[in-house]
Amino acid sequence: MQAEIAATPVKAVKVAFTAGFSRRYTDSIREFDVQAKNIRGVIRAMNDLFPGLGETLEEETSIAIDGVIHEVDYTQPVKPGSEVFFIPRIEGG
Amino acid sequence: MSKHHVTTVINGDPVEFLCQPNVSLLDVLRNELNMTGTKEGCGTGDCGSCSVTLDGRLVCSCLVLGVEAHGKTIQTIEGMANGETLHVLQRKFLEHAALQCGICTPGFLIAARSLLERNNNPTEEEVRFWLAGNLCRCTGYNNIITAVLEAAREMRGA
Amino acid sequence: MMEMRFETPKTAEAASALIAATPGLSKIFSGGTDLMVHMRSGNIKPELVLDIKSIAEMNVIAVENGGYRVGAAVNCMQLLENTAFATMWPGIIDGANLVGSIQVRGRATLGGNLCNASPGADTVPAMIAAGAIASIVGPNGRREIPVEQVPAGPGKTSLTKGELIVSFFLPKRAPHSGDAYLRFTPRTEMDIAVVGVGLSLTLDANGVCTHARVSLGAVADRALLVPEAAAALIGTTVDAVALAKLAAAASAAARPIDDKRGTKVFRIKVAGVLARRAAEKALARAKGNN
Amino acid sequence: MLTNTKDIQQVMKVVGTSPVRPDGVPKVTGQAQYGADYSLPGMLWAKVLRSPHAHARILSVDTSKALALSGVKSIILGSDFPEHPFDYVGPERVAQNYWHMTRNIMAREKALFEGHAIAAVAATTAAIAAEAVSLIDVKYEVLPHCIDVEDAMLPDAPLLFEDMITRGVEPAPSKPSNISKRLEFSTGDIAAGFASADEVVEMSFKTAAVHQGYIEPHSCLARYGADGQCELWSASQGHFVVRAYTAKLVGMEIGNLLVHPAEIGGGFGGKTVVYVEPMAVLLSRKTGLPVKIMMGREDVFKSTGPTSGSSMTVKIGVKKDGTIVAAEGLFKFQAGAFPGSPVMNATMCAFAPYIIPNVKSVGFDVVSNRPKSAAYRAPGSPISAFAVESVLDILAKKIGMDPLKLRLKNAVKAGSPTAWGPKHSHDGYAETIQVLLDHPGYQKPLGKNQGRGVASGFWFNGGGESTASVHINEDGTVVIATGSMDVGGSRASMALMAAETLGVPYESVRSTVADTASIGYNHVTGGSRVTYATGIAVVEACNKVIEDLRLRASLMWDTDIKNVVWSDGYAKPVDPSVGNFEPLSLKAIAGKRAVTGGPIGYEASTNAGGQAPGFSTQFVDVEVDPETGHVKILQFVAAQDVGRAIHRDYCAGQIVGGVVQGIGWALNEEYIYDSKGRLSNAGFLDYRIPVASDLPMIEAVLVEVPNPSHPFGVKGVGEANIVPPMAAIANAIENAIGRRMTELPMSPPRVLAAIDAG
Repeated sequence: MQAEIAATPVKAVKVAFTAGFSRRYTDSIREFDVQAKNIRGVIRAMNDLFPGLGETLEEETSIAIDGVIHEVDYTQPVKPGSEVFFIPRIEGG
Repeated sequence: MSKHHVTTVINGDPVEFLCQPNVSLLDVLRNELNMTGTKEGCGTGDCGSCSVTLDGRLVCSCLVLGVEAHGKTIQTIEGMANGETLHVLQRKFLEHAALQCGICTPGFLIAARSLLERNNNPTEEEVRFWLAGNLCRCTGYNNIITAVLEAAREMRGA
Repeated sequence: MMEMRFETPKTAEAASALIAATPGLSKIFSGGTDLMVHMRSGNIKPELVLDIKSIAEMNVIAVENGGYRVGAAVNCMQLLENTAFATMWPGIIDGANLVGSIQVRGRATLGGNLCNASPGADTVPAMIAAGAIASIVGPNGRREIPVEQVPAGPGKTSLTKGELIVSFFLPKRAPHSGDAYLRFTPRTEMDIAVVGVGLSLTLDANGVCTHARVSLGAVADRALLVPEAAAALIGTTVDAVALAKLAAAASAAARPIDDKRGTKVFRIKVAGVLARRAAEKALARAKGNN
Repeated sequence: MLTNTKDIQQVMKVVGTSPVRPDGVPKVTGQAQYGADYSLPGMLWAKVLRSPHAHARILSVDTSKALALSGVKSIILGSDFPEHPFDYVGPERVAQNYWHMTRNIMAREKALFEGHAIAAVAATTAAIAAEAVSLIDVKYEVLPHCIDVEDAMLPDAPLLFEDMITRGVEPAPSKPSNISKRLEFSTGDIAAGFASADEVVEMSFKTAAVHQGYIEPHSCLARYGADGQCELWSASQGHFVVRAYTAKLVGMEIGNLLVHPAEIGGGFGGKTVVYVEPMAVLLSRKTGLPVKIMMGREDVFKSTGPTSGSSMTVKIGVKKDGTIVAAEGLFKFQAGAFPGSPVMNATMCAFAPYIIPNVKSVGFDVVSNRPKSAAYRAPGSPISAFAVESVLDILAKKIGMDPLKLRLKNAVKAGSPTAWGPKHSHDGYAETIQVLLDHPGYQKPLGKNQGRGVASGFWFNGGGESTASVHINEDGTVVIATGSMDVGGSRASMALMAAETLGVPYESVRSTVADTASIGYNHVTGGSRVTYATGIAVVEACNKVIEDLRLRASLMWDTDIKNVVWSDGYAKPVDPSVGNFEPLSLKAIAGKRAVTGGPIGYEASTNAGGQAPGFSTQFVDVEVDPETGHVKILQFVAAQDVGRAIHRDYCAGQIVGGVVQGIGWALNEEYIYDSKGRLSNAGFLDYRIPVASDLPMIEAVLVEVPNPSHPFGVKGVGEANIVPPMAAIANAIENAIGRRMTELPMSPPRVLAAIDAG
């Protein structure tokens, strides 16, 4: 058992986008698996795939980590297996 | 435009000012006398924020000419508390969270005092109708009505 | 900038003379509740503003010949506080109690409400229904006309230059008389009548209506006296049939417009509804069980 | 980010009580200074010339006569502001295009709505400035205009921008239009979903543009110095945002602009943007003198943001047992004269309270010749909820189910899907429904012409950037400062959270709002974010202070910090083995301030995440006058999940206030235009917000399902309450008279027409 766990790569973080956002920025692909420990890692990984996307994500979106909404903040930790969903940023009255 | 010399009494103190004949009492209070506790919400008598009493009569100071103050007595929010002692209405407004932003509060307090001077045991409906000329956009009026009723109760010693 | 003159004459004749001697626009300032708004917006730039509140006869509320003499500069709150007047003319009190807010009622006057000539003025239908007479002073002396002859369209009156209303006379009430004013507004207070109905009636000892006057506000360019509506009541016990006829006559007399305050269709229908309700209220007062 | 999240179940000492607010006495004595209450020696007054036309090309502006008037110091036009590239920047819903924004502050090529600023005059008195405005000669070429959103979308509609291509449509349209943007959120298979439904209802709705209606008109005072530094006194929902916008629009460095937070006389979203501030700053720069601008009420209605009017179609399908299987919405929103309606929020919030496997929600952002819309309390959500919650009411009736139970059956909870992607992560909705089902008023018998209606609403609530500082004075009193404008009692809630965290009495905490030079950045007081996000900053700063106090106590006791705990406002030995020490109060430690390290004070900043949404469910009883169409509110009960109430009375006050704004929106409030595109009711007489005598006591029911991301469980309370009232009232009217009202406001002429239509 010990050996088996050691051999398994660290579980990826699932990155997801809305349909509209993915049409515009990610070739209509809505889900990605990336290796990251925090939001900085997620953004860097996505920017590697789609150069320039990082800035768009920082400026236009909020994130839902397993449903809990956060502002885009590099230091925000993400656990292996978590879902990071980029959603349009909401501003209220 | 030639100015009129106006002699009046505001909150018990003699006051003199010069005023053009087309200037409202509200503008005189705020801009000439620096008494900015009386607020402008509309300038057309529709919101009650500028409520004062003129010879004891509740009015919108935006609908009164400054020159009309001559020889009269005016009471504004600045004269409501007695030194460090708040008027019971002021205290009840604070205790009952009867203000959120507070811009309408001076007008409500002046209007409510005018009611309680005439009727120290008003019903909820009487309070609501008396204060219908004072708009509040924050509170939905609940706590204002409660504060006035509670103030009336305390003033009656009930 | 144009100079604006402000005067506080002590007599009605002096006021009239000042207006007559002013070539430009003169405005009478009593409550100021409309004039201040227009001056602020720049719609009106008067050359002369006359504060007539220092004229003694314009401030009286006095019994005269069994009726009442009410000065044109009497404000609504003064009227409301006069319980004897309120007992005789509760319908006028209904109207005075609906003008603006407490703050506005502390300033707004019967004379101003009439001479602004707003079709929706709340005291005017009640005054017309009451048969009030306006006493006017002008360069040619004094004259008296029924209130309904004063308004001549939105913002216009039949008064000539130099004329001003000094007071109103409300005649003596016969026994078993009652009046009422009702209006429709979306809000309960702080609103302008979408429809207003003033109604006065007198019953004989058997409860038959011997006299009635009905006036509609906000359904035409001025407050209307509607004799056809009154005719529906006279000779009846103000029963359901008469009330239905009254409503139909009131609706038929209404010739309103569509505007920001209401639609034509709405005003026509509600004129009838309010006429019926005002009659019921006046009837109850006439029978002494209001 | 939280260092010691409190156990949210623990008993609170001061959180949840209702003490007198720290800023209370100045506000009941007239001493509090709002935007218009500041003056400076030598101050000029500015007045603004506004377009009388809904749509007109500006051919020329001649200011020579006005400038010649004695006392006039300066006149500015749109072209006096720096130009900006055409580019949408920032988050999608509120993406700012400064090319648009500078033109909203002051028109350039065209006047796009009645009331659009054309020029501003600074003069020695307000009267002279007003006179000068009347002397400015503007030549206009009046253009055809469009007001209604459907009219603006027609192919031959007059175009506000001749080159505007709809965003969000692929391929991009070749022809320009007034449609700024299309957006869509979809999930599942909409056709299959409807095919599986037992009952389907589709209906179209319209809502009118309504104004936030704050009682304080926009006002500010600017003083620009020869050194390029400027101070600005402004009543806004966020002085840091005022600073950012104004600096950019005027063309100055942010560091040179200091904004003082004047007390704000209501905002509700409408004071999250700038109107008069850039004009005052520019006029002050040109004249070298302080300049004050006060809007009049008519200006406020004609030229500041109402929220959008709309045209909507909603279709929902349910099974006989009440399960919602499919929902589709089309939402067309008026943006006003520049893009940026809250339609995105509307499309997202529309179906958010319900578990629906198949959803398609489409929105259009459409410009027309009206003032640019601005945020208004839960922007967008109340509008789409009016349609959705009305359709749900019809469906409940069709399947013979109690409307609250229909909602309860489909209510989202943690783990439920959303149409826009991620799962919901919080409970709280079902609890708001259940509390009404159990409310005695919900079963109360109704009389003739009376009806009862229910509706629910969803709002995201906000987090984001906030800063707070906490300082301990030498006598043990506490001063806290934040950069969040206090619009409705937040000084009190901040003081309560600080007092609870430090374990000191509420009365020993002074709570203030600091200017832009005295505290770090705070985002606007909006989105129900302050008690949440700024509250987190306050608690973090307090925790830093506690850490320091423990250290200082350990120095005084010659022990290690780990041997000192902070409890109930005292430093105490962790156990008797540390030594026999009397607990040290805040005052005792502060008295040793100098010798234990100097002043005691910390600042904490956060970009707070973990905010939780607000759900509100409400029922209302109305009585309809069948002869006049007048609707009277008899009873109104509003439940909302607030997470945790910090100041109980102000928390409930938010709910009551939101409900009453919703009542106004439902019954009477609307922008009414004449045939020339001019606003007919630009005043409080004819724009009818509710007055005290229109209303009964509104009952607020606080539901508290704590949010674990906040030290005390806060979710945010300001907005969700305004979402349900319009639909709840429409549903109650239907229940009373059997007529379905599909257009807001449900004013007496409309209700009577519906009755008489039979």
